[in-house]
Amino acid sequence: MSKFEALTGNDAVATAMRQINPDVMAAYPITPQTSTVQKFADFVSDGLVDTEFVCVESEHSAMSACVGASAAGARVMTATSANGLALMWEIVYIAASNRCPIAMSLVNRALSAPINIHCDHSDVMGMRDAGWIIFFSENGQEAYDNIIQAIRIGEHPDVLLPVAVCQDGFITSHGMERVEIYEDAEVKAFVGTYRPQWPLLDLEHPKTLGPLDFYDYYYEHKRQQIEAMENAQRVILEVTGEFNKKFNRNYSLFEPYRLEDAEVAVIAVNSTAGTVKVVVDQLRDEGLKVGLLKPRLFRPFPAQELASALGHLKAVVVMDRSVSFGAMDNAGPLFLELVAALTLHGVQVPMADYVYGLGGRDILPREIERVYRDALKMAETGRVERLVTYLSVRE
Amino acid sequence: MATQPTKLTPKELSKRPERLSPGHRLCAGCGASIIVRQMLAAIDDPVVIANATGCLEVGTTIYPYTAWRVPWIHNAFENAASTISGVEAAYRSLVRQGKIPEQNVKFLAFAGDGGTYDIGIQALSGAVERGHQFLYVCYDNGAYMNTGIQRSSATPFGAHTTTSPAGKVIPGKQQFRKDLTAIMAAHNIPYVAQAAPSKWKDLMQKTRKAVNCGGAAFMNVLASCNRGWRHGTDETIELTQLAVDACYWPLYEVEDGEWRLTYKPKEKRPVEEWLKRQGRFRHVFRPENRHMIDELQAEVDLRWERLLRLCGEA
Amino acid sequence: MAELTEIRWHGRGGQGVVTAGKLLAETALGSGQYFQAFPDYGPERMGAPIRAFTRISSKPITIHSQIEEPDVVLVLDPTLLGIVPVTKGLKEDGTLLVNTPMSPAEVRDVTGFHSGKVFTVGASHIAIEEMGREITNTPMLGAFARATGLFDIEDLSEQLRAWFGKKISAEIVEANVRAMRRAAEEVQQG
Amino acid sequence: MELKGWRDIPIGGMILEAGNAVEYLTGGWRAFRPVFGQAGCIHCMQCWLFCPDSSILVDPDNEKMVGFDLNYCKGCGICASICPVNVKIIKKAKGAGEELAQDDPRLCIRTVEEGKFEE
Repeated sequence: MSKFEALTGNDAVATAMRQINPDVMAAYPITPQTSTVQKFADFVSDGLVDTEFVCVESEHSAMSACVGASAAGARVMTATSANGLALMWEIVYIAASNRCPIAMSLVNRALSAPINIHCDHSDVMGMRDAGWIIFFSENGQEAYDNIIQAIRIGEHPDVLLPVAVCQDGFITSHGMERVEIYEDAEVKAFVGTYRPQWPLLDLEHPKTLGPLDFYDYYYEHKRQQIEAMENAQRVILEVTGEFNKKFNRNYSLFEPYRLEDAEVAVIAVNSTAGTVKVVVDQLRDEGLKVGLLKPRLFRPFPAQELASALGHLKAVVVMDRSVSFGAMDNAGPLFLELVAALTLHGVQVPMADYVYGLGGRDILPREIERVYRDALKMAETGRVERLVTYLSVRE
Repeated sequence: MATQPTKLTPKELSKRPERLSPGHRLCAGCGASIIVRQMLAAIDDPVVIANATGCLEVGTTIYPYTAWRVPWIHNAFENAASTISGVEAAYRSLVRQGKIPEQNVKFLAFAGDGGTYDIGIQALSGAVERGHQFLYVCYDNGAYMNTGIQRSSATPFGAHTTTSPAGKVIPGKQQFRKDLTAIMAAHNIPYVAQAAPSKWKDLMQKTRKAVNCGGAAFMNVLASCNRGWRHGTDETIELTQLAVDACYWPLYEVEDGEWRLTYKPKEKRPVEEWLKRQGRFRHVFRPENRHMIDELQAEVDLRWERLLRLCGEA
Repeated sequence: MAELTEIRWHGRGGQGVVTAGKLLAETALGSGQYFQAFPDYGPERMGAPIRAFTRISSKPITIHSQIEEPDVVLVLDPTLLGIVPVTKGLKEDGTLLVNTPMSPAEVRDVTGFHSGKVFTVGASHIAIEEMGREITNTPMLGAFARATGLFDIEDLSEQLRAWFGKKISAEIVEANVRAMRRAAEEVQQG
Repeated sequence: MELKGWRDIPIGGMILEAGNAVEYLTGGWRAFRPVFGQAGCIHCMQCWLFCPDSSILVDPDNEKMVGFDLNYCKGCGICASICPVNVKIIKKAKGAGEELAQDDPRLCIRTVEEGKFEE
């Protein structure tokens, strides 16, 4: 029987980590993910997990130790944020191309400079092409559910890729909410035991991992990575389906909210999607046909499915919590990817981007309401007055 | 009955299977591969090895070939220590959970001086401070040889490298070599040693102590590089020993904090004899630079005297 | 029970403001309600004025933004009245609860909040008497329960015992419970 | 080794055949070659200890040094320089040595597997 607990997003993830009971956890503290690692350290020192906890001297070494442990044949987890992820940069790519199914809790925080400890998505957006599977989570419950599924997804033989589960720094990582925690035995049964196919510690069959590739083989190894990413979506839907059945959830590639009969929709990820739902309900009460699409899976990017879910709309507005500096119109990455996805899948609809909440600036219901009113006008006129709007920035 | 360790004689050692196969692409006369062969020959137990990016890694694992006949992993340039600490942590966890049997595996990391003195020192310090049971070996050839002989903090004073060239105004490297072995001894780990392949028995005995010390161990081993030092491919061992006899590269160990000299040259050679044999020091023999030889000799003597005191020999 | 109650706490770093929010959340959980408890994180140094937020509702809460117009404002440290605009955004018919020896009327003058309800309680005084230390978060919870009627004192008492049970000695737990119940009695409305 | 497609190689850049570098013959690098006066050899195995390329052939049963593996020997000459026998019985000679291999009994070319010595 599962039970409800009052947990912060970090504690929910730490609880999942305890239930998963990985063989190795190598991590370095950084706000706002730190309380996950602190909580897990309690589990370790109280003997509640079998995990070998490697308290490294930097995030670069955190991911390095994770790659070593995973290659050795262990199930490995870690957690980080913002600059910590940036310091791991070199090894994040190596983890993916070494096909190490490391599960990482990525508590989103603004990248420096200036240094800022609050939430935005510049960190995850910066590594989106590194070869990791990436999930977004609206709240602690979703982060808990996603990281449990991440283990099965990453370790699937057709995938064997590392997985990052995102949630918003402070807003949900430090926000205490009601979280349904499943029974330890149920989670343990769901994740099963890790059976590495080519563990480094297999002394009978010594392996070399991390050779020097010249231009005769590097491309082939990269092509294998592409194949894994292509298999991932199918595997994700399988594992998600199994999870939904076992734990009575309703996850998919994304969550449509009052979208079917909507004329206009906002696309937003993580905690802001929750605030958007409140505004959708209010505007629906006023008789306005508005909806939300909340992406869950970001890499691999389900372009086809997103396009078909948005095909019927008269206007689409994307809310980006980061900026692709120098990209088209200095828009946000989520917008740029969705424009491509929709256009290439034959969905011709006016689209605009609203960049918001950089460095943790709060996004209020009334600001989202304005976004919807703009969208409704776009639907009416069929014209986009301004492609990119920087919400609440003081001129 | 625990099997007896292989006797440390060339005859007995030559009967053991080679763990580093021929066919690797290290330069002819490379000191690093001699060190690896000797050290691995000294270890009877199974080994799992991590390498930093560098000559050894590049020369031995050009895809699809690998010269390693033991489990081997390379991750990146500055994280051999943190990578092997991850492998060791996995081993510890999996054995403790009964998922794999205990097989008395010895974990080693091999890295060059660039990968150890400079870019990898943080990961090294972290891993030994955490007390992982592994031996970190720095094959010190005194520069970033793989990428074309750039200066590292291990490069000797006065040496020419491509980033500390012997110019008219600045004749070669201006700093003395960083004494990394002493820094590692200051970590108060069970075993630290400085060794050289020319004294192969000393190197092998130290290797055995290191892998059986029950904690983190560090060994700094002089690896002559004929390309970077500019000497003949056949002079590797001779010049390595000359560096030892000139006390530029003293052989000693620090066991549980106890400093012990393991070799004292019968006749201490002037460092000039060692410099004379290497093209990278040709410019210090010009009249206007000769003072550099004296400066280097003074520093070598200072450090040698200090070492003698530390080892209770002065 | 109002569908959604939004609460803002004012205090100083180290006074247990965040813990108070979490205690309230646990109590809401106990009574089958939905809740959110989140701090307004800045560098929370000892003594620095900080805020924390709590939302309590009978229905799931999905909103994730700061609380601009709280229904209830609690001020754990009376010295903040002059420094921090504690009633900013407080709803017209909102409730202000302050730990202070002053009377509600005096608090209205100081804060300029002349509508809604104002409650005062000598939480510091009660805390020192009952617990020997000026820990005001648990007494304020008692006063809050009484002032808003949102929670039953018994539930809160059980929750305190459950929350502190493992962490501190039974004697101190009971002192907290006593202080909370006294504050519930002594809170004044004006 | 002819180049394989991406479906026919292990994922993650792994190499599963330990020590397959033996397929890559570095003997071609030689500019010099070791010349060995077998009769004078005292079989001290110093050359085995100091060879960077594991190219000293050893007969483990009879504890004898029996020649050089010219498939891999890069002709560095270390064995010649460290050979302790006063009359250097290993000399560093010009030329890679293949043209002399057939007729000079002192030169032994053997392929070596796992350090075992085969006739």
